Amino acid sequence: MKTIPEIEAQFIDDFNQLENWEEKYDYLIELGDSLPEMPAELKTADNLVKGCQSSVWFATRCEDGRLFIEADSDSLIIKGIVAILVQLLSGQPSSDIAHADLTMFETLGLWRHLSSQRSNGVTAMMAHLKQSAATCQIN
Amino acid sequence: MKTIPEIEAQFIDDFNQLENWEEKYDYLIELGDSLPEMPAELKTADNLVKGCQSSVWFATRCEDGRLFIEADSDSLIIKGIVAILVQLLSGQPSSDIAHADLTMFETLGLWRHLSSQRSNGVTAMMAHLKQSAATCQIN
Amino acid sequence: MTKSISSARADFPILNQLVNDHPLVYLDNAATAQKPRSVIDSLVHYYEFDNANIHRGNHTLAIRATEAHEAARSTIAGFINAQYAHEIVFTRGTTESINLVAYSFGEAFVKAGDEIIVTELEHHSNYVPWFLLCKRKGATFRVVPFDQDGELDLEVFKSMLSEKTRLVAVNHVSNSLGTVNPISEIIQLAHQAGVPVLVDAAQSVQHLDHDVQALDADFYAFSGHKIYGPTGVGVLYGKEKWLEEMPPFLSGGEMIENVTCDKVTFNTLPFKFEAGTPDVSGPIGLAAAIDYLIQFDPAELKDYETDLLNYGLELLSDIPDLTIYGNPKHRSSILPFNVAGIQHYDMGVLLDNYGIAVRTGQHCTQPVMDALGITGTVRASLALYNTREDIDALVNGIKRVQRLFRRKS
Amino acid sequence: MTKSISSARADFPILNQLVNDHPLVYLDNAATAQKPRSVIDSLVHYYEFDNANIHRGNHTLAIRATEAHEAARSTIAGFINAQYAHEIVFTRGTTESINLVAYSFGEAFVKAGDEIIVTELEHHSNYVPWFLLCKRKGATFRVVPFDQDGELDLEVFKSMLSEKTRLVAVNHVSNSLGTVNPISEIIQLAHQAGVPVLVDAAQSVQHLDHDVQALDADFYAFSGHKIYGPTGVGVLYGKEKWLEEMPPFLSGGEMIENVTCDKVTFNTLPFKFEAGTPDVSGPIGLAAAIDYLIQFDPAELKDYETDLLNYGLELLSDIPDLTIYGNPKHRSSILPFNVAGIQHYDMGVLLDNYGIAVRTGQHCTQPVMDALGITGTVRASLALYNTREDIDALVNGIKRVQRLFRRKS
Ligand SMILES: Cc1ncc(COP(=O)(O)O)c(C=O)c1O
Ligand SMILES: Cc1ncc(COP(=O)(O)O)c(C=O)c1O
Repeated sequence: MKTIPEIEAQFIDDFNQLENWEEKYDYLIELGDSLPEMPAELKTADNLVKGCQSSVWFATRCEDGRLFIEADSDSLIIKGIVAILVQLLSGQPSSDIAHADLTMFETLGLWRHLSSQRSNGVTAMMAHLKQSAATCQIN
Repeated sequence: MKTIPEIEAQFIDDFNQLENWEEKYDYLIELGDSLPEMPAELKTADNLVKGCQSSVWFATRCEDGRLFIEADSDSLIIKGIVAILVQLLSGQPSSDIAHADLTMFETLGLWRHLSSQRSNGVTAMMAHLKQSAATCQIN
Repeated sequence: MTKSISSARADFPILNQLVNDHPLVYLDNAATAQKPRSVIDSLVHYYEFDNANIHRGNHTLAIRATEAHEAARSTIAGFINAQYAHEIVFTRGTTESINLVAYSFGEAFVKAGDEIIVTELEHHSNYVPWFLLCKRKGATFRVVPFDQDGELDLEVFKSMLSEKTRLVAVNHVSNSLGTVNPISEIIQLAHQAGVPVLVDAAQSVQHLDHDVQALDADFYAFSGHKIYGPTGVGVLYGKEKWLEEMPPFLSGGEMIENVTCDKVTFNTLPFKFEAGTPDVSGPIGLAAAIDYLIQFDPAELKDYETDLLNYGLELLSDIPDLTIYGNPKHRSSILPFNVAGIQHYDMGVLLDNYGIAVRTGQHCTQPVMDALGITGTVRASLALYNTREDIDALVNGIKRVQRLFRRKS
Repeated sequence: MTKSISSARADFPILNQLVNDHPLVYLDNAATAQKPRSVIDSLVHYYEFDNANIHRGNHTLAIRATEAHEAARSTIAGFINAQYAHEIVFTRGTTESINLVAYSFGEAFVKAGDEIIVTELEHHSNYVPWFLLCKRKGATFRVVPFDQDGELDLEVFKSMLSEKTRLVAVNHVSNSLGTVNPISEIIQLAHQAGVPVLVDAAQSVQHLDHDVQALDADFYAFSGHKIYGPTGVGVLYGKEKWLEEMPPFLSGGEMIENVTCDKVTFNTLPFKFEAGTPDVSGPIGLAAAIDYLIQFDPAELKDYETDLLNYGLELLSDIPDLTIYGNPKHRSSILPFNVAGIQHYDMGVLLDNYGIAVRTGQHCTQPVMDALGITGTVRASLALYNTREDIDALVNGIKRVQRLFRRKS
């Protein structure tokens, strides 16, 4: 399995090859489409991330110190972001997740929307996932 | 006895003859000096005018529909103003006092201080005197 | 000679810019309006020539600043036709105005068993303060529902009014649907029952009639920033008799008459409700905004804004898969919609890439969204500087976003 | 390279004017400070390019405005060395900051029989809210007296601290005497007794140390307009643990997480305490003021201001019949005095005729005036742009007023 920085580099590369913002959103929405469907029963209030303008759900499962993530959003754009987060983080050692900084989102050159304080949710989503990672120990 | 507008005209005239603001203040302070002394026992909380930065006392007496005024202030400038008010209004028919507008103070060209909303007290003093006038009937 | 509406746009410097390589199309006016040059200039002038702490100063700057600030109060009193300037209390905005009444009127007049009536169309700022007041006092919080057209149910309202009712709090225009509520009728009904009414005029004062005496409103609240004025200043109008009977809200400098070790007495209106150094420049900027606005002929302005709204409604309703929310008899300046298959957030983000600024989400009216059974809307909202070209740009933008999404499915 | 203090004066456009035919000598800085060009420009820039409603917008202007507003919060947090930016709550000023704590901390932690300690040196804004809180809750209001030098009596303070004490509210610098209170010692003593401390920093943050963590202040309040920023914006710093435990104060938009018919939940810090559309531009201007201020070397600035104050004290004490009030070990930027036979109001009005702006009266500290047995003072107060020439002008002005009055007697 690739490390978080390796996957990050790949995403940055991918996005850099896209010419204009329409193509970037296209790709993002494609990424969202490829996200495995999240079972409805996992879309609980507990799994809803606070601080996002759209509904975003994350369900996490800990297996021997690795965090596995299922996710969904009713916004296709946010679902694309969520898909990137899942590809990046799901199955990674929880300690790596705890230390990930994900400034990548700022360099994708796409969504100032996503890096700003509250409108976005990248910060909120990461906080949510890091909290899950913090309780996920190797046993 | 001269009417209020007549006395007003006289004051405007007097002040217009003064060359600079120092002279005007000089004259104002002189006017204050000439004010008959107010007995200490009249300087009660009730006679203290609210809304003035300096302490200003007015004691009024009603005689057959005419209002008689004694007054004092711890500020010599305000005492000058008070003296003008006493010369203008004391002994006048209360109905004339009720209708006096005293825009004169704006035209004296001296104290923007005195015509502005709160710092001054001309408004507050007039309101105080008009209230006394309102209860002063001919009997 | 009144000013022509077509000349307005050039007065707003911010509108003359590119956003994401497109000319800015600003359609988020219900959130906040832009400021004409004269408002910005009034702030600069204040800070370059007159700035001082007001009311108790004896020096020239303090007197100039006091005069400008109090002249602003008179301008605003004149604009809404208040009987006295001292019925105008300056606040930070509609929200603080309403909170002031909720606390102070609440302390004086609301007790356990009493009732407060609001509506399901309210902004959180005219909902939560009353909800919390009721909780604090053990009073009952009653909510007038709206129907599928987005109109309040006046029959329910009438049935709610009783001798237990202490206050009715209602907006003149709903910020999420644009419904113009029958505010005069509501006030009349309430007054017949002996109940005072607070009007949330945040979305109406800049577009509709705003004569508080004609309306006979007991309280009237609005925000400067939505009527072309600066941020951080708002107005609470209250009838003198209510303001006199209400205890102070915030305390400290300015609102004090006398302080001794064991007794505090309060200043007269409006200062009783204005504790601390006020935002001196805010009201000055707001008065400049009002001076700007009243250059236009009110009837002409209303016609222009109505025409623009109708143009928008017409064009939007021609777009396939687009739903417009509400169908009130009278609507003001607000276009709320969704496009099937495209979440409101996504629509907002993508329109922004074409330089088009709209708002998306719940618009601080969660009860409205819950009643409609949706998570939010796209909201385009109009101001006097908007044009048919802005609407055209919006419609084109929506169609392009639709094409983008269609490619994907 | 730090900025030279002698270059400051030219940065303040307002200072470059004639008042009553004399060059303006502005010595009313404790009431409000003037604004450098960069602060005025920051407001103009905001309104000409970025103005939008913040936090929930997805369009470019809303994002730019949100970033600027939140960057301002971080700047201010950095300036006072708060641990987290979300410990910074924006208010209208010191007065609202203190009222917020009095209501919200008061609701959560103060009950009948408890005690609140303030001092006799407080501004009404840090006195009346506590007095009224005590009245509302049936708590005891305790006042630490000051001695003839204008210093707080710490022995009395120690003896007042008990397990009944819920809060100590004290200013760092007295606005009427300029006394620099031993704030670290006061906080230490209070903390030893398990009591939190609110510091009223309205007169200190612009002149003295302002590291809230070094001070270990629980709450720290100040006004933007006194630190070269715009009117209408202030700061409440609170330690996270206190702010978390306190209920909201104002309610409405922005501070809400969730609203349903029968339940309301609140947003996280700092938004829980910031109901309604905030003054977006105010904090941006305040951050510009702080960016301006930190260009100077703090030690150099403090030396400059101390030197200027001492020069003023020296010259004033040479004037016959002039009394300077207080003689504290440390004094900051404030020169309070009276001249025998000339009422403070008269002195203020007459100095203004020479273009000299001072403040006169009680300075919202009636308990201080009562303790001194006077009706008020003349107060000259200094800022970084003042010079020895300003002091010379003041001294000359006083002497001319004396001559004017001497002619009369
Ligand atoms: C020591 C002190 N506390 C509080 C205040 C109140 O500040 P503001 O009027 O800006 O709310 C002032 C200023 O007037 C002050 O000097
Ligand atoms: C109808 C209505 N009421 C109240 C408010 C609150 O106004 P503010 O946020 O300016 O306090 C708004 C604006 O957001 C509104 O649209």
